[in-house]
Amino acid sequence: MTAWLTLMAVGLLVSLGAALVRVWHGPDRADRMIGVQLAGTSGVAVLVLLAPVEGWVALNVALILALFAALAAVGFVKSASTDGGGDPEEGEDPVEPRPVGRNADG
Amino acid sequence: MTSPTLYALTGAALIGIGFYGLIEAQHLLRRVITFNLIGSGLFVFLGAVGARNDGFDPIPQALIITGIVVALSASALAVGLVVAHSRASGRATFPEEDEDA
Amino acid sequence: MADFATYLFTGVGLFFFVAGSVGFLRFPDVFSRLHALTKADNLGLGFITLGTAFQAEAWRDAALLALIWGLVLLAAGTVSQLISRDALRERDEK
Amino acid sequence: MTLIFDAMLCALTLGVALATVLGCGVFRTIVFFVVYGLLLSVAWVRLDAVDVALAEAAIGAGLTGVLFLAAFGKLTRIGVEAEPSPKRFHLPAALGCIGLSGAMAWAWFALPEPHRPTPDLSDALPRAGVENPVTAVLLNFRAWDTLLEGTVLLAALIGLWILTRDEDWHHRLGRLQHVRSGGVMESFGRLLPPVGTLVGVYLIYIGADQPGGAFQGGTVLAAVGLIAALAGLLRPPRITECSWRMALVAGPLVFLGAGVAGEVFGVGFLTLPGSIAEGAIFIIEVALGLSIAVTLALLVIGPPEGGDSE
Repeated sequence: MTAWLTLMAVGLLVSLGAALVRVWHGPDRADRMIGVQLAGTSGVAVLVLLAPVEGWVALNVALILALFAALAAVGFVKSASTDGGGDPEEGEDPVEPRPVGRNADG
Repeated sequence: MTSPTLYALTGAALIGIGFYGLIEAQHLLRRVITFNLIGSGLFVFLGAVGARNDGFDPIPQALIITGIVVALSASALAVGLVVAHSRASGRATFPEEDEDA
Repeated sequence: MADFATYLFTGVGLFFFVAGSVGFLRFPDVFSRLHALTKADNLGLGFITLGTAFQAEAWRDAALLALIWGLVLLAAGTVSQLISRDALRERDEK
Repeated sequence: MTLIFDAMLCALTLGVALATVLGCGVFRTIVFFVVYGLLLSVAWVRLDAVDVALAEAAIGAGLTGVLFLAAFGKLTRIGVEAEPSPKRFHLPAALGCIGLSGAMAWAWFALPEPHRPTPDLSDALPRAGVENPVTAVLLNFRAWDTLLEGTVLLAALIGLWILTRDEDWHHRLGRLQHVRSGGVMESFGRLLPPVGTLVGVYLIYIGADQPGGAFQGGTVLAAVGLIAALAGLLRPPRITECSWRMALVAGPLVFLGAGVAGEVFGVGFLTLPGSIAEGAIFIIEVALGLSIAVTLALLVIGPPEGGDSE
């Protein structure tokens, strides 16, 4: 059983490694943030698989990763909004033209 | 080759990678991040030392926990300085590097 | 019996993770990639938590596994909505 | 099999670290650094350091990401130009860094064999008052380090606040956060904090016996507070608010009080006698956890920035 669970965890890491190729290439910022989300979910899955092997206390770490899986992405959409404190869902937000530097790097 | 050895070598390699990044970096945010890479490489090395011979050594772990938290606070201060510098000068690099380019 | 369930469900879970990664690599635009990833990965994580729950020694651990999956679902739902909105706006501005 | 897993994890970590350093564009660097933090928290579990993994999970996967992404957003709004030029590959620098890594690797094989657990520590542990050896080291045997560390956090926060522009001094910390009412972000900000607060308090509570404690729980609570602040549900305080200042210094103050009490009762500064160690450590942990949580959250939120003055 230990060997099987570890094998599954190795498979997850391989799958994550392949997905990170997309994070490297992008092209959009959104693609890269989706990659962070994928890494978070994979990390949770690896820790869940390791829990019977390493001791169930590893689940506490998985729980924390799951809690904050969305934090980076929320921070991203916040900082990408016009004034740095907005929400992409706010339709009636006055959209001002952004500084030129924004799309030049990423 | 045991697992702690593997992680110790990874830590050693991370320190080298981080140093290279720090030397090459021009953008100040990138400098802060690569500096963090060096720090976490050291933490991994220290953690591997604590895990040698299937041991469990709480002293390195306690040092690493405080280290991680201090690294975050130092990064926050550094990021604040980077933002203040950029606001004052309009650029996120140091002037001498602009002359180089 | 419990071991067999673990083999089966974790295997299926890994399959969904791999499928999600392939979709993330191969799909043509950001919205279909988002779709591939959030759907496939959360299903995959669901199967993996289910498979691992058969090894749990205490009910507490099984409940914790369920909570973890629920939290990841919540995060994935939120993130996919927010990122796709942001990507939409970015595309409109181009 | 576990060795294959470790090798795979190490290879992936190194690959992500290389991508962080070599990729063009600061945004890509930030994203890879967040992924790196995630991988590292798995590595800590494999190194039998669950206490470290708990702290790394909340910091590496949560707080640093928000910190750097917010800074990136600020820089682009200031109008800083993109990162200059694709970089050339510096061979001498690369060789020097490879030499550094080689020296570290040599140091690993040259280290003397350890005696573990060290005889002093295994003698002292029963007198520590707590079961979790990491907590025993942090709050009892090496209390000096931990006390000074709490002070360092405070110093960093004061340093950050010094960067405030004069006209912003009386504003709330950070930027004004606003969300669509009833939208996804607001619902997320309502659903998560109750669960997260429970987890953080639980980690502080079990810190005496199991992996957890003031640092781990404090970082979790900081990230929870950050979520509530980003969702606009918890408005960050002003620098001048007294109750928040008290929360910042509570941990170091209680710690210092316990240390002075030890001196007064003649057992020595920051020495906890075995009979009261358990209760004292618990009180210190609660106060320190609170202070760490507030300090880290305010550090990530940053100095006050008023409205949209840029």
